[in-house]
Formats: sequence, C-alpha cells, structure tokens
Amino acid sequence: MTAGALLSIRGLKSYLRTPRGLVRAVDGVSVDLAAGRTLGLVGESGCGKSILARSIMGLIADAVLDKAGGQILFDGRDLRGLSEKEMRRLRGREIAMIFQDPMTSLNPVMRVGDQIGQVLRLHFGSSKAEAQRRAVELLASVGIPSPERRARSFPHELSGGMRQRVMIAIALACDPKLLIADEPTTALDVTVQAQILRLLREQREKRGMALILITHNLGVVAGVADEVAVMYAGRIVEHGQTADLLRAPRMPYTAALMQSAPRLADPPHTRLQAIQGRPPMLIDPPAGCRFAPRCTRAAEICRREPAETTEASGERRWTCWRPLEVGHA
Amino acid sequence: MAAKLLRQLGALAGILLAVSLVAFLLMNLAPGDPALAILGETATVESIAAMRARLGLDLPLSERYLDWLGNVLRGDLGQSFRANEPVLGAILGRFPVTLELLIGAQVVALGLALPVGIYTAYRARGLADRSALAAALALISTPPFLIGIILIYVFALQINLFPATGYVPLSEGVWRNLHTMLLPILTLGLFEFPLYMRLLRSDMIQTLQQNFISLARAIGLPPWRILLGHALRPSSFSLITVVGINMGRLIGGAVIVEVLFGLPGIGQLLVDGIYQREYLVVQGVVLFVGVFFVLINFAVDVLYVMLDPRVRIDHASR
Amino acid sequence: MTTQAAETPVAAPAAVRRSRLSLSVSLPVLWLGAAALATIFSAYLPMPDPFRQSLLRTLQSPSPTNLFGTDSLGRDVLARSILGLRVSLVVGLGSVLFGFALGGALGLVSGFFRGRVDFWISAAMTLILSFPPLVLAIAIMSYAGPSLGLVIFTLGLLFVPAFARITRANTLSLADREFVLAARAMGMRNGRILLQEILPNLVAPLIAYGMLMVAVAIIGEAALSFLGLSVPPPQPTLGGMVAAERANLLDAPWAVFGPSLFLFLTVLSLNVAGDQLQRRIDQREAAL
Amino acid sequence: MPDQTLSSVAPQSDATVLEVQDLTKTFALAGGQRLQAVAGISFQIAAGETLGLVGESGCGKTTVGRALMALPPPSSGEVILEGTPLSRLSAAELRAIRPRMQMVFQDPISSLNPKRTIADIVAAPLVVAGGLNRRQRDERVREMLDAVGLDPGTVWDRRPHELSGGQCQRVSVARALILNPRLLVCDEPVSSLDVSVQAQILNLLEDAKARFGLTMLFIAHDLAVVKNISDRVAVMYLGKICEVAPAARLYSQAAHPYTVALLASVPDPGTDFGRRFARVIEGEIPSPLDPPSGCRFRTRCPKATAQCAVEEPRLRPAGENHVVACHHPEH
Repeated sequence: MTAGALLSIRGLKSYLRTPRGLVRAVDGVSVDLAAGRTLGLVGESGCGKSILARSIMGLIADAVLDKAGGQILFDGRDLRGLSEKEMRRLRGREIAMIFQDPMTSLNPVMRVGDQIGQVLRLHFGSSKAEAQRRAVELLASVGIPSPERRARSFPHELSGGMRQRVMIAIALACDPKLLIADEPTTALDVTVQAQILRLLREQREKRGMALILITHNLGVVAGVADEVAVMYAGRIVEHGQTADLLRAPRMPYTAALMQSAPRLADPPHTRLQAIQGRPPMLIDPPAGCRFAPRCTRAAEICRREPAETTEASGERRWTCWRPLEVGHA
Repeated sequence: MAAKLLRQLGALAGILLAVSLVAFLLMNLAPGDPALAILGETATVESIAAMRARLGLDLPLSERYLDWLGNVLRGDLGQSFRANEPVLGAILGRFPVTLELLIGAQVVALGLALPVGIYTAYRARGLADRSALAAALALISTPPFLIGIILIYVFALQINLFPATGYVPLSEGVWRNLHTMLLPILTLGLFEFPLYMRLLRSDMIQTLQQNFISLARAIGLPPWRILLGHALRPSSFSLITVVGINMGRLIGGAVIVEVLFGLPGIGQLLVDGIYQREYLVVQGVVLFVGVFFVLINFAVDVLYVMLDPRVRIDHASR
Repeated sequence: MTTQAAETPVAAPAAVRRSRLSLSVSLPVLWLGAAALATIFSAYLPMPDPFRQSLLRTLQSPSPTNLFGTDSLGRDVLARSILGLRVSLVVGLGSVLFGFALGGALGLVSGFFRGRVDFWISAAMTLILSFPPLVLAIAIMSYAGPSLGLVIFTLGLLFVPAFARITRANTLSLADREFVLAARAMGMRNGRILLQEILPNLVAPLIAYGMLMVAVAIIGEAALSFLGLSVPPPQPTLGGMVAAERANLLDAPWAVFGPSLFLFLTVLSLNVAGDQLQRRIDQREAAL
Repeated sequence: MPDQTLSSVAPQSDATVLEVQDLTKTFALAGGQRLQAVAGISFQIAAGETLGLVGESGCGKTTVGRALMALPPPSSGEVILEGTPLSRLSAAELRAIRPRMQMVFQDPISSLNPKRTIADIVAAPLVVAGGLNRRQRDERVREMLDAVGLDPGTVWDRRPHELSGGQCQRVSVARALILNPRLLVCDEPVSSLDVSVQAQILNLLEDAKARFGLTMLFIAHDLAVVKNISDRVAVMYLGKICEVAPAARLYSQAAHPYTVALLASVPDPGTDFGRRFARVIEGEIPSPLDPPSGCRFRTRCPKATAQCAVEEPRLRPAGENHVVACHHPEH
C-alpha cells in the first residue's frame, strides 16, 4: 500500500441481501488513492462499481448491506467502524459524491441556490445570506451563466448539462478531500460530456482533491484519470497508470473490453471482437477466475482456482493466471 | 396564465351546468309521478292535476329545465312542503353542521395519517409499519356506520364518556358542541385515515428511492431533515389531490354519520327528504352537494398548481 | 451466420416464492369460498328459517340453536346474515362486472384512439365524478325506488369512471411502448393490436383492481341498505339488519355485530387478497 | 432545394431503395405550441447501403426514423420506398407495403410484448401477412432464430423478461427480418446495451445485412458506433441535416464545424491520455421550440459570422459524395 494514501480500501466485501439471495456485489476489493490523484473505475453494468462507491459513502441501508469484511481507510480512519452520525459529518464535508442522472438527482421542488446553500449551512453553520452568496459564487465557478438568476431556478428549468454542473457545485461546496463521480456523463450528450469532464478536471486541479471517476467508457477514463482500475464481477482485475494500462492491458478482460468497443480511429466495417456470453450472476459466482467462462485464454486452472494478483513495477497489478504478454494489444 | 385561468373557469362553468342538468333530470326522468308522491295514494285526479300544474310538470322538459335553472340562479330552490320553508334556507341552515363534521374529519384523518405515513415509510417493513398497515386494512374494510356503532358501543354505552346521539350547536359553547361532535368526527376521520396514510406512505417510499434523496444523504443531512425537508413535499402532491377528491367520499360518509348520530346536517335533510318524498329537498341537496364538490375540486386544482413548481412553471410558460 | 450467441437463458427467477401460498392469501380465499358456498346453498343448511318471527324469542343471546342469537322480531341472526351476505356478494360482483365491462371498454377505446373520442368519454366520466358517489347513489335509488337490479346498476355506474381511468392510463402507456409500434410497423390492424398486444397486458392489473372494487361495492351496498335504500324487505341485507337493530345495541349487541362481522370479514378478505394480487403484479412488472 | 444538390446527396450508382424529400414533422404541444422536430430534410439510400444518421439528443433523429415508417406519418414531405410514394397510399395499401421496411427499436425489453412467447413474437409478422400454415411458420421462425444466433429449442417458449437485453435485441432483429424486408431502420439499437453485448449486436447486423441483402438506416448518437457500421453518414443538428459524407471521409475530412466539434468531443481510449479537452464547444442544443435564425448551429459555432444569423446555409458539395450546409466550411 502506498504510504500516505488518502483512501485505502483493504479487502472490501459488500454483499447485498436480496429476495433471491446474497449478492456478492463487491467481493474483496483493494485499492489505494493518493491525495490529489484521479482514479478511473471502469466496468460494465452490474460489476459492482456503484456499490463500491456507495460503500465508501456509507449510503447503503443496513437492512440491505452485509458488511462481509474489509476496511475503508480514509485519512487514517476506518469508515466501516464509524457510527452513522460520524459518517454524516464526513459526507458532503470531506467526501462528496455526484450521481449519474442529473435529471432526477436534484430535489424538484427546491430552488438550486437553496440546494447548494443547505450543504454550507449544515457543515459550516453559515447564515442564510452567507450561504446564498456562496451558492452564487459556486454556480459561477462551475460555469453557469448569470448565476444570481440561476440560483433562483428550479431544477426542471435547467438543461441536463446545467443540472450536472449544479450537482458538481453542491459537491464542491465544502471543498471535500475526495469526490466520487458515479457515471457523471453517461446521461449527457457527447459535446456536453466533454464540457463536464473538463470542468471536473479543472476543479480537481484547482482544489487538489482526489477524484474517483466511475464509468463504463474507457475513453472517458483515458481523458481524465491518472490511474485506472478495471472491475469485473465484484473484483478489481487490473490496475495501473492510465496510459500503461490502456496501451498494454495484461488481463484478457481489459483487452477484450477495449477491442469490443468501436473506435473512431478504425475504418468503417471493422469487425468487432465481441465478448461471448455475459457476466456471471453474483449470487453464485464461478469458483475460479470469474471471467474464465468467457475468456478465450482460459485454461483448466482458471476455472478451478481464483486467480492471484501479480504486482509489477510502476504500480501495475493484474489478477489473472494467464496474462497477456506486453505488446499483445 | 390569464388565458389558462379563463379556460379553466370556462370548463368549471360547463361542469356546473352539467351538474345542474343531472340533478334536474334525475328527478324528472325518474319513474313515478312526483305529484302523486307528494299528495299520497288518496289524492284525487283533480288535485293531482292541480299539483302537476303547480309544479310545472305539464310543460315540456327543456322549458322546465330553463325555468328551474333560472330560479336556481336567483337562489330559489323551491319550497319544502312539509316544513313549509324555502329549500335553500333549509340547506344553508344545516350546512354548518355538515361542514364542521367534514373539516373535523379531515383534520383527524390528516393528523393521524401524516405522522404514521411518514414514519412507516421511513421504517418500511418494520414492526410498526406492518401493524399500521394491518390496522389500516382493517379500517378500510369497516363500513363507516360500523365504525360509528363500535365507537358508540364503547364510548357512549359502556363507559358513558360521550352521548350516543344528539347535537348541541356551536353557539352554545365550543366544548358542549365538541362533546356531541367528537364521536361523529372521529368516525368519519377514522374512515378516511387509512386511505391517506397508505397513499402518503407509498408515495413517500417512492420518493425515498429517488436520486435526490441519495444526494441529500450524500451531503450528510440527518434522516429527519431528509424526511421533512426533502421527501415530504414532493410526496404530498397526490395526497393533496385525494384530500380534495375525497371530500365527495366524506360527504357520502357524512350522510351515514349524521343519520347514525342524529345530527341535523344536510345528510339528515337528504335522507328525511327521501323518506318524506320531498323531492324538491332531495333535488336541492343533490345540486348543492354537487356544486360544493365541484368547487372544492377546482380549488384543489388551483392549490396544486401553486404548490408544485414543475406544474407552476409549465402553466406560466404556456 | 457466424455469431452464435453463447448466452443461454437463465431459468425463470423467483419461481420459488410464487408456488407457496401464504396465510394472507389462503385465509381470505377460504373465507370467500365458504361465504359463496353458504349463500348459494343456504336453503340446505341446518338452520332456523330466517323469516320466521317469534315474539316469544326476541333478542335471545347466542345459543346452540341460534349461534348469533335472535333479533327484535325473534328471527335467527345467523340465518339472516347468510341471506344478507348473498345480497352483498351478488351486488358486489354484479356492479363491479358492470363497471368493469363498460368502464374497461370506454377506457380502452379512449386510451387507444385518443383525440375526440377520448375527450367526450373523459367529459362523461367527469360528469359522473362531479357528484359525491354515495350521494349520487342515494339520489338515484330514492327517485327510482329500491330493487336489486337498480342497486347493481347504480353502484356499477359509479365504478365506470374508475375502471375507465385505470384502463385508459394503462392503455396509454402501453400504446407508447415500442412493441406496439413494432406491431404497427408489421402492418397489424388496430383491432388486432388492441386485442392481441394491449388487452393481455391489462388483464392482471384490472383483476386485482376489480377485487378491491368488489370490497368497495359491498361497503357501498351496506351503506345504502343501512339507509333503507337497497333491496327492499323482507329480503334481509347486512346493512339493513344493523340499522334495524342498532336501537337494541346495549341489550342485544349480537344482533348488530353478527351481520357486521360477516360484512367485515368479507370485505377484509377481498381487500387482503386484492392487495396481495396487486403486489405480485407490481413485483412482476418491476422485474420486467 | 435544388435538384442538383439532391442528386449529390445520393450515391452515384445503384438503384435507390429509399428517398426522403423535404420531410418535416411537427408536434402540437399542450397549450397550443408547435414543435418542429424535423425541419425539412432530404436524403436517399441506395440498395445495399447503410446510411448512418447521427446527432445528439433532441436533434430529431428518432422522429425521422418513425416518420419514414409512417409511425405516425410525416407532417409534410415525401417518403418514397422503391419508387412508391408512401403519402399517396391508402391505409390498406400502406399496411400491405409495410413488410418491405422494418424497424429495430432502442429498448430491447419494451419492444417485445411481455405477455407473448419468443416464438409468437417472431412469428407475428408472418401471421399478419398471412399465407403460411402453422408448420411453415414454425419452420421460418426456427430458421430466423438460428440466423440471429439464438437456439430455437431454448428460447421458443420463453417470455422476453427471461432473456437478457442482448438476446431480446436478437429477437427484435429476427422479427424485423422474417418478412425479408428491403429496408431495415435501426433506431439506437445498441445504446442501452453494455459494450461487450453491443459488439455482438453490431456484428449481427453486419452479418444480417450481407446475408439478406439489406439496405439500412442506422440511427444513433454514438459516432464510433455509427462509423463502424455505416457506408455513409448524415449528421443532424436541431431538426436539420448539416453534413452528409462517406463514413471514412466524414471522420477524416469533416467540413461542418459541428461535425468537427462532435468528433473532437468523443474520448478515445487509445490516444487521449491526459487530454485537455481543448476543442470542446460551449453551450447546449437550443430549444427546438425556438430555434436560432439562419444557421441553427451558429449560437455555439466558433466560426459564426453575421451572415450565419440571417441566411440559412443550404447543402452544397464539399467533395466527392460529400455535402455540407455551412457558410464557412472547414475546406
């Protein structure tokens, strides 16, 4: 583990109680993040990346969450050991989060200025006027034109991109040390996505906070993240510096993910390398490597035993019995 | 906005006209001769003809309607034969009793439904939630007269806390009035409570699953502030609508409760009118209640627009 | 073709939960079944004659011969309650079927064709909804004189807007679904789309709703008969029995609470079963 | 629009399967407002060609797809399918011609009736068309399921919710192809699927096109996906077409500033490490209720001049088989 990591997740297991059984949504995840760095967390739907994010925030109800093990060390404290009251002091103040759908993530019957202001009043005890003044400043800083007027708007009067900017303003209000962005641009158009990603990047640099960017889009990760963790079926299967990992994936799943997405650089009618089958059910995952049933390189051992994690130089890790050679992709 | 309001007022006028037509036709198309009904089986052919002429029954239907409507607009709903007083006067004289009953019942129902609904939504599937739901289901399955009879049996007959029947007007003191009105109000309130509670609970549960609630939690708000500050208002829109619409259900319930507790409200007037074949009284009450109900619903629509910014903006921008 | 999907369909989920009948379903169904049988075959049940009066045996407390005691005219309360329940069930089912047929058809047509048809149907529904339902029922019953057919018609009429509204809303949302567009795209006629694509998706929610409405209808009938505006005597009705005996509440509570219990259990059973059915449908919809 | 421009929108060779002339679609909103979702667009698709229609949300691309399928018909303009103008057809004639153009929708679950079995769903077009008995129909359904990569034995009696999104989309493709249509309109067929499944469906569509000799209109917002599957691409902005070019050429030599901005906004996992988003364009699509005068893109365009506000640019040639609607094209 990196010395002085802001966030250090150790063997985290978050299981969900559902009517159909216990879902091993996060099943032994370890990852570190230093202050001021950006981690891209990539995976397909249902791989557990959002559950991981909500576990860090402590946003999953006790009735549903089975804290099956592991630690979440933030600034030296284990978040799993904190009471709900202590977590509340942390949320929005030191760790902030933005969600996927900007259309439904703001309170529809509350003016956006008040929604920003209430964070400041809650954590800093600001007066109403002070909170309002800061809210306008924040709206301006996230690039919203005529912020005084916009502060009095209701969410449905704003476009999707504007709402996502408001969400970012709420998240930044208390200058958090860590911002978790869960698919912040998935619901947005590509030109607006670029605007939001640029905004996130600028704000991270300006404030020196750490950022976890959760997405299914490898391109988004490439543009924003310093390092990337690839998640599959509740586990992190590969982790490394962004350029290293994307140029030379070692875990076959990462490579397959990259080859299955069409790229602008390729000529028309390029045959895509589809991954056959679909991710396993996390109620009863396969015994060995969870990607083995879909993996073209899988051997006997892959199906039998969970893969071990290999650490290489340059903070590169992969969890695979039969990794690709460097330069394969 | 003004055009919108104008259009709504136009629709309101149309509905009111239609209501009056239904009230009129109900009486005039019904089988049986009203004149005969008034005079009884012993009436002679001449007296029936005289009564028909007096009631205007010998005129064509459309003419009778217009005549009647003109009278109604002037405030003349006809004369009650037995009591020998104007029908409108009889209605207005008794309406305060019914109104007190209705308002009291809504206060009781909402006073119970708000805390119970919010808490059960917050702790959905817990023990309190399940007990509250079971109680609500039992109450929904109990006809209003039965709720009243049980309350009478327990509070009037067994422990003698309140009178079983009778009415003391407000003018003779608030407490003396409440003493007679409490059981009727409670009856109607309990009849209405489970509906509101279940509605608020399910809307609230839906709201609590929304992303903006996750956001409210993610900025560190405590549960009670999330419940009251963020979840309650967006969850209460359908409750507000239903509280309005259910004035109708309550007026129906009020008829039963007034008969059961012997309260001199317009429900009692309606039923007496039916028993005594005072068809003008019946018609007057039906018309009055219909108009009252339509106006309440209109007011709720307007209130709704004022409460929900989404609707409000939509209306303003159009 | 080269791509063979290596995926295999998963087994139907949650089949485990569906097969087991919980108490909250079996008990109501049991009661409703027993009630239906008792009312159909009441003539063959070993009970006193529900119409025979006996001035010597008025307001008798419950005994082996009169399980629910006797009323103020000395008639057996249990036997009369069973006959009264028959009226409740017939009116409940009949009026809901009437409202279901008329309202469902109107809602389907107005949701599918929209436009002018929708406008006029909605206007007619608004008119019915402009009166408090029970007051409208009282008015119709009082003008036309009480009879079984009229009670069914009146209550059924009051259900028309509710069924029309729920059918219309479901039809509207279904008509926007892409599978209906796909059906149009393949050249399917409107009638066939309505019957084959839309109607099958409406049945389950409407049945659950219908069960809850039967409960409402039974309460409505009870209220009318409490006021003496339902089926005329000598036919006993549950509401009528309560109204007739409430003066004797202190001396003979059984004469009031006996029929009340029948009423309560029947309505409760319908509500519980309807709720359960609705919950299951919602769960299945959510799983889609 | 001058004829010369129209012909330049068309590919040089081959018979034309679909021709769209000046198509508009206007919706009446509550409160008397009118929304023009598609504001007069024209294009042609040659036999065997795939035309990609790409644009951001609200640009009217889905409306185009539905309008040319007459679901419901366009407000004005003409859709000509293999020489037959659809607006002149009676309802019965329209129903008769429908099998020649079929559609695959965006939402794999919602496009299949939840109450019917997969076999029923795929057979429905045959039932509507008539002419085959039960056995022959079953035989065709089996063939089609096989062709789209589903095992007929396993899925036959299943219902849509028992299949995955990718499998449902395969069923949709099977249903669309069972009557041997000439034209297949795909409306965002992969946008709700995961990347790995998306590749399966894109490959399937390519294979189906080759095997059944299809002509395709492929509507999507994802430029990389559109480039992958299309021969030519039309770019839409706020109800209008702003550029049409062969797929490879559009991506290398885009002429319209909007196309350029769109391409620059797509992040690429292979090359964009630590990118600064230097060429991000500002603002968002204006409301179609109140579109800008002149060129509709001018409010966000870095090259906009006074001319752009007054004069609406028409489509004009910008290279071989390439047209652009811009006063100041890139080349």
